[in-house]
Amino acid sequence: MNLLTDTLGMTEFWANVVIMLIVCTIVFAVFALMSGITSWAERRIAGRMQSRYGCNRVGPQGILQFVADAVKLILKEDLIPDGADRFLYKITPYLCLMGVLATLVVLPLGSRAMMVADLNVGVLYFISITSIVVIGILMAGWSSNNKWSLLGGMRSAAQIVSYEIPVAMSLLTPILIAGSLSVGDLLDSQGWLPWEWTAFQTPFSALAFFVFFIGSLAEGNRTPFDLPEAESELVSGFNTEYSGFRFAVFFMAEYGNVFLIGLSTTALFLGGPNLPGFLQGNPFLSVAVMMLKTIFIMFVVIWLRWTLPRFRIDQLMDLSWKYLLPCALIAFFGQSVFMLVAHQIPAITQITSIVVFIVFLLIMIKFIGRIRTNYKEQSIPVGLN
Amino acid sequence: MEIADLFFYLFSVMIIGLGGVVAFSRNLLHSAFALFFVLFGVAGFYVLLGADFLAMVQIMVYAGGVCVLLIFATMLSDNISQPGKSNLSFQTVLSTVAGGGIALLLLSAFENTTWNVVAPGAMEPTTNSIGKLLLNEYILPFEVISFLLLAAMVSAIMLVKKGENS
Amino acid sequence: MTSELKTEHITINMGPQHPSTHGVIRFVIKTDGEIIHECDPDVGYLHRGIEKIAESVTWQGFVPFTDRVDYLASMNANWAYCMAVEEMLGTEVPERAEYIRVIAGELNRISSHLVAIGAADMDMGAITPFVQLLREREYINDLLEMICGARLTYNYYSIGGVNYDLPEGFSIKVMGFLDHFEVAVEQMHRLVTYNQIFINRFANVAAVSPEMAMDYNFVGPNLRGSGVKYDVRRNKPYSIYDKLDFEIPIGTASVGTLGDCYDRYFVRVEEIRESVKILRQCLQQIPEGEIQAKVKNAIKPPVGHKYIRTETPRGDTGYFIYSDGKTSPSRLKIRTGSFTGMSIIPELARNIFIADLVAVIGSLDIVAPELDR
Amino acid sequence: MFKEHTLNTTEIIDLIQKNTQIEVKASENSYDASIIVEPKDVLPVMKFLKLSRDLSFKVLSSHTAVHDGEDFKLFWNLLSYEHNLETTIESSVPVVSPQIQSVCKVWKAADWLERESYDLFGIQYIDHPDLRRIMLPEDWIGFPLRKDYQSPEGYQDIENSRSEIDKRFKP
Repeated sequence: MNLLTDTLGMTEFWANVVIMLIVCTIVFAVFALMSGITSWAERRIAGRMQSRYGCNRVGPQGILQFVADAVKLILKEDLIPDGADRFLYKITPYLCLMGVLATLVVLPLGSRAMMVADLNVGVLYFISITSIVVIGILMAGWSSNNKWSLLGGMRSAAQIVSYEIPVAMSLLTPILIAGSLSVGDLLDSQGWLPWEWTAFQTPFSALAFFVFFIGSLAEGNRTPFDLPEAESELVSGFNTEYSGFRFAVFFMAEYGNVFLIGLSTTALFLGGPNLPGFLQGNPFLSVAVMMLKTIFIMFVVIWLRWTLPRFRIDQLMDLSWKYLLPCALIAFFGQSVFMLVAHQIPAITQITSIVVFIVFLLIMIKFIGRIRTNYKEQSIPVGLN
Repeated sequence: MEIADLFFYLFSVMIIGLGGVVAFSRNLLHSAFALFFVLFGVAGFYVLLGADFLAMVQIMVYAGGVCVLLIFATMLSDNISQPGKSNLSFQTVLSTVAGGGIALLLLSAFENTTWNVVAPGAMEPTTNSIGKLLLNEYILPFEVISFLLLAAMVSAIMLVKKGENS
Repeated sequence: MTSELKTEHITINMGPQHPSTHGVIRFVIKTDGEIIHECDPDVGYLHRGIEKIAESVTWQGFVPFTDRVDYLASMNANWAYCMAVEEMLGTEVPERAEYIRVIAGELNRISSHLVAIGAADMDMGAITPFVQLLREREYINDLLEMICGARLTYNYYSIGGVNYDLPEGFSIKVMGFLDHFEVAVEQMHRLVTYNQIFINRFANVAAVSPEMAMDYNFVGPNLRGSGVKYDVRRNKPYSIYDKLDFEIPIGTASVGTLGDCYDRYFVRVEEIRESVKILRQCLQQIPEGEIQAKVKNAIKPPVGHKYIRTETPRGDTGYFIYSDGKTSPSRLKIRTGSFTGMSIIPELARNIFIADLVAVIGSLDIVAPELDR
Repeated sequence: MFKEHTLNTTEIIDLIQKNTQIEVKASENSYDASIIVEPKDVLPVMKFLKLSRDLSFKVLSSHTAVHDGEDFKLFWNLLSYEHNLETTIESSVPVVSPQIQSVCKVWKAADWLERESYDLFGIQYIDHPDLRRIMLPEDWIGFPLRKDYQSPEGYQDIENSRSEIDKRFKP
């Protein structure tokens, strides 16, 4: 900023505006690139899981496919259905994208310094800004003048509104641990070792972690909660009628959402960009650690999508209100009690976190064993040809 | 001009313009959607005034909750494929009396208040102090209100249940 | 607030082009929000008048048309028709031909059930099982291509036998495939059948009681899913089925009510295993010999009517043939499983969710061309 | 569940005549044996066949018509899973006024089967709950499976005349 005011002779106001624009551009570029790459990764991973190739034509391993897709979508005719509410129909995709993008303001791409704004109510902001997406989806569904779209929009709004509650409740646990609503403080409250991450600190925070992950899957309309788009029921849900560039924007918001799920889970529960003491503050490494964890979570999200069937609307609501919400409340209450106890006996914190992590490791080992069985069985030859 | 001023004018234009849409739109759903942005703009004002917690709660509760509920209600209650109904109502006498009365009241309030102008302080986190106040000084009203809301919720559920059974 | 809330029903067109109607079928549904109030299936978009065509082609010339009746199981459709004409003529089919017929028919049954199961999974939103099962189906298509040269509409059975003999080394290849396939079915189980979400979506949905199933003339896996142990292969044995040892799986209400979508789904899975068993037996027992009985070129069965039923993947398919002693049938009626299965939809689709309707269609295994003919 | 001995057509005919006092007879046919019933007696005979303990034909497997000269021959193929029985009921109605009682009340499967044969043959089923076309469009003229059916020249704006097509494709 000093550079701008001193050497270029700008007033402080204009310098501020310029900096804002630059930051916005960077964030948007990262977001667009990540959502593009996610769409490529999804298709490749899906291909691998389904014994086929996925996109492999444009660029090495088909990684430039999303650019080609974007060009195709932009050049396509932008159809507006007859009888649609033209104005609302046109602005809706941007609203959805805005809602997703705005979340990125409080999430770090690397260390604490690499946040657009470290708001002191960051977590609250993160929860509340999602409502723009709800309005966007409702508007998209209604303005398309298509009953399937409308049903999709209604489903989506109901789903996001009800899953916001367990997500918000589950976030109370890390907030308790950090004692702050700021995302930066949440990052600082975790260490670099796995048992120093919020997710494995106590059994209650582990519970909160799972509630948060499931809830954010639902908020991001990902399988098994992709009811708003349910292609086999609602054709394509709220974005059925959209084509061309507007569809591309919806698509970007959707895949950006996957990136956001990864980013928020990493930052709030999985230790964020934290590094061992002697490497602390290395910007490249912290970005790398953050991105690696994010990409792993994104992989899990994609993996789930191509494995699981979809819930029904009443089962979805049941899961939210009857299971996730009580779980989140238990996690919150248990964590408070635990912290009171740990206040008396400080050593208990260390022990519990290591025990929780070991339990988690055991579950993982069991899981990997099952994967191995599948691989072994798959290698039985067919003997044709 | 400060950057905050720019946002002040942006939010003002948004609130006044969309407020007009809320009042005069011929389409009930357009009004509801516009209301969402009005509430959003109000949250923006709260931020400018340094009330960050309030702003977030405003978005979460009013914009995200109440407004979505309103839109739901509109969609469910009306003939959704043809939402031609407007909230423009022309009960001239009544509306003039009511609107004029409120306008007069507000004007006299403006006139009679001595506005206390202070320089805007630094942005300070308010969450902490609000939390402390709510759970120490105002714990009783806080709990009473929570209880009231709980009662309202339970009774609402009971009403719906009854309708379903019959 | 004593009276119930009055709500307006929305009329929605599900189809003719809809991802989960399994072909071109239209459902006019009246819904109250997400809950279906009334559903009226509108069929006939694929009505090609095959029964009318039968009146103007020769008896042998109609065999390729039966392929098009049920494109997922053309072998079995060929079989039913050829068997009907053979019974009318009194032709004795050579034993080797019967074995080949059973092998081809059962392979085709497996491939048809794979599509049925996969499509049901895909309707539930799980796309991967569908693709994985189609991969297995491709192997079966390879095998069937070896014996007749076609992958979808085989036209393999002829009146009096089959068109070509099995190629060399065929039984070894089938055995090898079966070893691979049995494991693949286990994998499919782990991926889908025991998946809690899948069970939630399929169990207790649209249960059909045995009485209702019989009243609506459910056939095949749908009927057995409702707990009625009836299989034409066992109860009115044709071909060589009386020499083979296999079980008739029926719905057991293992996770829900009897005759729900899950039972229908599970019966299909079990039938795949039984087919594997049958195939192994046939490959061991198959004798050498002729594959085609002597049949005259110009067939003229005597006047009369004949109703023949065979067990195809979509159940008991009936061919009603009325001959007036000429070179083509005077009337040929194909009574298919999809047709009668479909007529239950208005009753089943009352007060269920739209998503459930998709599950019901998926579990009934409806094939639109078979429905409309 | 299944009995070893299955009744043959003569025994079924005896049972019908003993219990309902309706005159039915066996048909002379080279393949399936069938029971010929007068059109007016179809409904009571069917009711008896379904409800009788010894028969319990609970399944209507197929129903169709055949256009044979001046008459429509109607066939009902019945199954009894309990007794592993199978039989065919035959009746005939004149082409000029093809009217018969619907058996929808006896078997629900009859609903669509009768709709189909109404659609393709034009047989009127009395007391059918919802007798309308099923395969063909509502505004289709004629009943295609009748032997005297002439293919239409076109449907709505789609031309179907043979000569036009021939003209276009002649070298």
